[in-house]
Amino acid sequence: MRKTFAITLVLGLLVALFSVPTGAQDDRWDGSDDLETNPLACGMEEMMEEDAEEGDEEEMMEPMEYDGGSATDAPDMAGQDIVLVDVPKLVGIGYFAATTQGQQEAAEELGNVTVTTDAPTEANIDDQIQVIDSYITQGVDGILFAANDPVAIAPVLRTALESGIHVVGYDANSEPDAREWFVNQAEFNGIGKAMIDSLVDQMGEDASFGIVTSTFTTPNQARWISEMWAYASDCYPDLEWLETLEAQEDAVLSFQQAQTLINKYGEDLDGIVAMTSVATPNSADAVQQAGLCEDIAVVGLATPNDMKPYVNDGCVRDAILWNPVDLGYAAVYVMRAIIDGEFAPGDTSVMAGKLGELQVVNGSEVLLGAPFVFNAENINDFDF
Amino acid sequence: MNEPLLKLSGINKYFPGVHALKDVRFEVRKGEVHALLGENGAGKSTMIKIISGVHKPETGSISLDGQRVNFNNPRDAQNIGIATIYQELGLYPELSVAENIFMGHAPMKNWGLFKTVDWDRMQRRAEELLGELNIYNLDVQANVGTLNVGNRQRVEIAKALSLDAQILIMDEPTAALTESDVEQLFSIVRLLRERGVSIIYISHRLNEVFELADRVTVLRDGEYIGTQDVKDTSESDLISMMVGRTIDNLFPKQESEIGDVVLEVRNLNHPPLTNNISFKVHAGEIVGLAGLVGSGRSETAQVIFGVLPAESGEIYINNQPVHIQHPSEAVKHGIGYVPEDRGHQGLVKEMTIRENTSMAVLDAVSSNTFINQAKERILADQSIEQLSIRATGAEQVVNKLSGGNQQKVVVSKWLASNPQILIMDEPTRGVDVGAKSEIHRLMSQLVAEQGLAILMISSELPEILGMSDRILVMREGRLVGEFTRAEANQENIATAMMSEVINKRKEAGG
Amino acid sequence: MTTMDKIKSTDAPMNLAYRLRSLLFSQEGVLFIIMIVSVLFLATRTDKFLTVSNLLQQGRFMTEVGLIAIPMTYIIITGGIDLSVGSILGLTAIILGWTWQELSFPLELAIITGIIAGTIAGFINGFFIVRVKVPPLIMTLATLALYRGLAEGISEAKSARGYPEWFFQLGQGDFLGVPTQLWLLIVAVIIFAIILARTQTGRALYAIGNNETGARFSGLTVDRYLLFIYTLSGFMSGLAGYIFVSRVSTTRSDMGTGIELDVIAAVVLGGTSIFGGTGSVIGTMIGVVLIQLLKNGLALTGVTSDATIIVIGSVLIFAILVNNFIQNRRLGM
Amino acid sequence: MIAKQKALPARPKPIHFLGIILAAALLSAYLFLPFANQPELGASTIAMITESKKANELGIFTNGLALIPFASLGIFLLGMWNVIMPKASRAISLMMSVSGLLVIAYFINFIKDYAEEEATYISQMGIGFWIILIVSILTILQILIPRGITEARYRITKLYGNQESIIVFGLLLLIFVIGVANPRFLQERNLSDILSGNAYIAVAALGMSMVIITGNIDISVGSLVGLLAVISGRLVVAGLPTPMAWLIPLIVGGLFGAFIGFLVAYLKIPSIVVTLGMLSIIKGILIIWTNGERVTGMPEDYFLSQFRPLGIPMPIIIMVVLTIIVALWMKYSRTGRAFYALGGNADAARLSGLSQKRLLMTVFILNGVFVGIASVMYSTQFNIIQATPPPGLELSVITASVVGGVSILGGTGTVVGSTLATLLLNFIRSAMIFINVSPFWLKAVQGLLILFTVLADLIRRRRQRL
Repeated sequence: MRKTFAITLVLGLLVALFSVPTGAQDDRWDGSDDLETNPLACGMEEMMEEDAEEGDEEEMMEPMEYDGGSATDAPDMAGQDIVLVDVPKLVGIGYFAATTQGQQEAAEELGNVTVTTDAPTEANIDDQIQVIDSYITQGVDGILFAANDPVAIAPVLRTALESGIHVVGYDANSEPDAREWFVNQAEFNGIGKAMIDSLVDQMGEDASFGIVTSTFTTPNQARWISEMWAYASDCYPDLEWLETLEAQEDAVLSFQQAQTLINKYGEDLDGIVAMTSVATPNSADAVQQAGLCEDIAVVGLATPNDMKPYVNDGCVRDAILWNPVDLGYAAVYVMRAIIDGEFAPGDTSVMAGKLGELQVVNGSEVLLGAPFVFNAENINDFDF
Repeated sequence: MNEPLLKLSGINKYFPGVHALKDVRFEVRKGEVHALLGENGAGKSTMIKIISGVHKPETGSISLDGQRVNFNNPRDAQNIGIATIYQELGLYPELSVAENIFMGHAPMKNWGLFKTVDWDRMQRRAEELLGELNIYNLDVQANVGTLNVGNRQRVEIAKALSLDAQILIMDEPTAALTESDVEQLFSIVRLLRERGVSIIYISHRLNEVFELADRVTVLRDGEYIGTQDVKDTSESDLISMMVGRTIDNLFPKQESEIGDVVLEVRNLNHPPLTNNISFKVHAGEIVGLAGLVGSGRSETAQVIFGVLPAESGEIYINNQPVHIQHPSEAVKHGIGYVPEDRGHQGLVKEMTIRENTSMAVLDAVSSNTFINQAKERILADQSIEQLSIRATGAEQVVNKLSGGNQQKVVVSKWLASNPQILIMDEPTRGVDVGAKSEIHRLMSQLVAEQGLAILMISSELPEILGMSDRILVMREGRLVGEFTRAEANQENIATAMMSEVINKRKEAGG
Repeated sequence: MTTMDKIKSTDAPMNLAYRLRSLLFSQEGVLFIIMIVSVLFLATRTDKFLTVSNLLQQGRFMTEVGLIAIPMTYIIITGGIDLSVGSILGLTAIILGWTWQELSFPLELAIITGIIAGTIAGFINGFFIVRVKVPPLIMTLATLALYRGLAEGISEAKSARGYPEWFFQLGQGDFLGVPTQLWLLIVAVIIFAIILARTQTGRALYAIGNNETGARFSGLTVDRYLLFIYTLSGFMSGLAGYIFVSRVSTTRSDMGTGIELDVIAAVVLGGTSIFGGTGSVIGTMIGVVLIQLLKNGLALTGVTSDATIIVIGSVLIFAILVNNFIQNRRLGM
Repeated sequence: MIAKQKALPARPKPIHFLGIILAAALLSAYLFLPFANQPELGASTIAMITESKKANELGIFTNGLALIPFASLGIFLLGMWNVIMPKASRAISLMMSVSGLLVIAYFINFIKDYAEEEATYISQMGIGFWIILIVSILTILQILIPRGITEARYRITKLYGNQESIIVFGLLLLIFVIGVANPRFLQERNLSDILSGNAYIAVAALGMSMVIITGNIDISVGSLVGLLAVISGRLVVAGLPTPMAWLIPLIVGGLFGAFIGFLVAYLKIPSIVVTLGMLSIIKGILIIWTNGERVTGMPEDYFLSQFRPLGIPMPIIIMVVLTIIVALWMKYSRTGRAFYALGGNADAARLSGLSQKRLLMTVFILNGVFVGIASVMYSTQFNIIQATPPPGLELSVITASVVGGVSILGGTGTVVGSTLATLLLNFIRSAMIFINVSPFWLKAVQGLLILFTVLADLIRRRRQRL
């Protein structure tokens, strides 16, 4: 009896160690999901702006049909005070604290809007659904959301639309027809290009790099990575994709995963691409603590304040601005515009307070702008 | 002369719904062995708990050496030298002997700033203490979990000494011991007495009282009945004091005609403690299975009952070969097993009498898996009535019953499954005299009137001799002897049980 | 015999008043009162709360937890625990989606495969716990990681979407005006409540929880019962997984993360002793409902989720406290 | 039951101390001797390790490395001798022999590479450093800690004495296998990164082990770490002197512990229920209070976890020191032993006059304090303190304790085990990446390995029961 256990134990261990699918390179993960990628034209990031424009023009040449939904017989609240609820993925993390901040700013400027933020305490699709549901029951004029899962959240959002509640998404999209508009920081392909460009510019076209992402299942990161892949394979086929590691939205894990990449690939590692505003500073921290600032470039999305220590001491050259505050800000303005009837399907742009006029792309997405890259020169202009 | 060392007077103690002790008094002199007798539920345990500071009496006074003391917790009692060895052993199986002895008062090494447990001294002291009890071969670093019952008890006694107790309370110390262990225990007790330690000794075995005690106090139903010098009292006196009536005969064996073989086992094997055992049990006979604890008696029983399925050998019931892999199958074949460890194996103490009595016969009391509570109640009431179980009713939780009555519940559970063969492992351990004779009477009735076959395992030779038609003796997992009722007697059985073993056990301290 | 008289005098009269009182002061009774009180309180704060549609909707949301809580009650009654339910739920969901999309099984078959997989997962827990005698907490702690890992491995982070309409009937549809899955829950509760309260299985479970050896020595097939409940737990988690997928119309490998804590909380709140031996399905259900209604009701009265979890946590501790107190009192009298 | 042979006296034999002395001497020599033939550098290994990558030239470490095989040969022989003379712990012997072999293997490995002029030799010296460190610590612990000394029977009758040695064995095995598969895994930097990165889990596991030993459990650890970390951060940002910011979380942690202890000890609520409630209560408080705002702008001297005295990362030092202290305390203090008593047999504990209430209070308060320490180690490792509880921390802490051989039923286990288990689990996590396990399957493999460790422990217990 005991012998058999012992044997099974040993065997099992061997199985565990050797028979599991190994070789991260082999099935390198490119955020593959069924969706299409459309990489932008090649080029360095000084042309970034133009490229982005170009991208938009393309959109305009064959403008896509409005594919969002619409709130059925919503009460006309034009100009009146409205109550909005904002349901991000979860509460209690810095990122959505920032979006909330932006929404409050917008609400103050507009004066006739009140926004309350409420969301589950874990990034859990089911809890988010329940929160939204209870607000539908409670009755609000509009719902702002950042979806934990584009599909899972759709049914409840449709219910909202049916019961005459306006729905606008930001940061993380849902199925288009389940909401009216989606406020997008920057287009996926834009981000993908910016990342790769920055990396190539620092480490050359044959650089080899690893990726620290949140989880394989988070749609945004997945899309960006696949766009990166698409763009890179068009423009810089020599880039070597080493490995992609999950780090949730967790600082410690991001740090450790970055360390693991550094230690595992040693000199062979030229860059770390961080897909979340948590991963970027912590990867930078890891590189700095390992004293490899010269040898490893950290590229990623980040908020300026987090990056200041690393950018200012030159360990990180630049990062792509991720501006949750403006994101939240814009979302509220878009919602207001919808309700005031100033922004309807078919429009190609919308006014968003201090952000000026925002373009509409991909049918029903409001674009915050082209990806903005900040570096030692301009980082200190920001404070969030 | 000889002032009482410990003096209790006017003690009253109430528990919810019970007046456990009624104005009880009790005296212990220095250096005497004072036996405390009474049926289960008479209040002995409560009294001990009061003396050892576990309970506080509602009224009454305790005085030691003349001045009044009162205990808020066991620690207080220990501090003034009252140590207790509880019935259910209070040891830590995962810790070493030395640690068990000194738990709570380990010798400390003082480093000025802080104190640390001084393991070396602790182990040396432990060895010394055991030495004082003439125990030289007990590894003080062994886990208590690895020791046998006798040794565990010695550890308990050493623990008591380590508190240099002047009063030592022993609650049924021999309940779980084998004859040879009992001998050693007695010598230890006498040793202590000579050192001037007073011992309060509780036991159901009257012969022990006469062998050991100087004086005896009897309680009944929480009342003080009397105290006597052992030399001017007799067994029957004590019994009548305890029971309130006279018990004619402790072993009411009725003659019953022996039927044909119901259970037969052939070279049953389950090493280490069951090695090709073969025997027959006939309808209408009580077969006594004698042997030291650890000689494989219970193991054999459990092999037959399917708790430890046999590795080889055959079992025949009514000359039909049967294959028993699990107790449930044994039950189907009409075997019942009254295990030795009542609380742990025999009963589900948190459940009611009703639920316990029906546990082995759920099929009988239920119509296609739905339990019919009415049937259950009837069954329970019958057994309560038949075995005269003292309880508030079928819905009483077994916990609340006295040892004897709990044992009756176990028996009733198996009678309910109306078996052909009933295996009774230590049927009267920790059961008071009254209940004891009742259980014995029941056994012989079952045999005589219903032609039941009983295989009785017991460590009490008198019981074996008194009740059995035939006696089997086991030693170290083998069957070493068989005696008819006629030829059996104390000596030949004891020798069969222990020859050779004695020496080995001596050196093993087991 | 005076002692006996004393005891007899306290003998329980089997009259109505007594039954009523014992019902009122039973674990479930106390909990039920707590629930009624909080419901009434919430109802006074918002008229949106105590409406049929809202309550039915909550029923829809609590079905998964409810289903898993039933076997969990059984398990905890036997003194065990199953932490892997959440992972099993995820695993089932993934296998359902994967077999359907990658292996292009017919959807019906995929559903069955998924649930079977869940059942097997539960069986594995049971097998190791019964045969190898791994303590349940440790075993399921390990499989908690293992099954989640399998889910991630199999899914390779892809999520299966775009199911046909009929598939959503169970999760999003209604039957006789009541959410479909709620029927399922109700039926399950009735069946399993009866099994626990009235059948030999139920009796055996309590016996095992109070004294496993005793049960074994009484000829109860302890191992079989244990194996059964852990397998059942796997099956129910699988079923819940299917319902969940059908409700949210997609599969993700992180589905059901942390649900084990909600379930255990509900069971414990329902008056099942974490040490085993006591408890009931009804109590558990009251626990599930109470938590769900608190979540929803508080949200409707404008309390945000972060405050809600504080309330729920406190209620859990408080309810157990009150019950301890009352039960002790009852034993006292 | 039948006669059992006389067990051995347990006082450590000189031979054991020889083990320590050798190991210690080895360690110090290895660390502090300047290398003769590098006059221009003349620096000690420590200095080298702390030097930047550039300075780690081949030559320096060949010497450093040269020490390893001799030493380990010595340890190995000693180990074998112990095995032959059944007077000493088989566990120690086994460990010594294995590690001895290991290092020799690496020496050969090194010579090979040296010939082929490839790879940086920091990795090879790294493994030597760490193995010797581990061996030395363990040799000492094995002799001082309960399992090592009180249970003579373990030593002579069992092949592997206890869960600790199983884990050490597994640890070394893992290092060996992975190291062969991918030597980079063995760089001093990688190993120290793994150790220091997870030290805070080990520290939290210390408290947890004590709680479990008393037969209780605490699943609110994660939330509490999150809360205390933020408290600490905010305090120092608010301008409190750094030491205070390090100290106060300990106190607050203790208070929370006291509260839990009170509910468990005096109001008799099962600890799992209490902590299940506290889990969400604390989390709620944290979110409402911080609303997710991260804490930034701590002063330079705040980052305790980033200090590297003697080139050894602070978290590792804290972890090792605390483990030793707690292990000794659990063994040599009355309270420590009482915990075992309480977990082993609560009734007996009460009857031998131990105050259950006080003990429970003590253990939960202690647990709170350790969570406090852990939270400081957690909050001082980056320039930013997240306002979220580290996800799944409570599970990894409990897993560590349980895998470390602490019986979930209470009464047995040592904190050394829990610390080792933490290391093992995290080594596994990182190792899987190094041998290119597909990222999707990481969790599955981890789960599998956890299961096996647990089973190993179980089989061991089976053996001992016979």
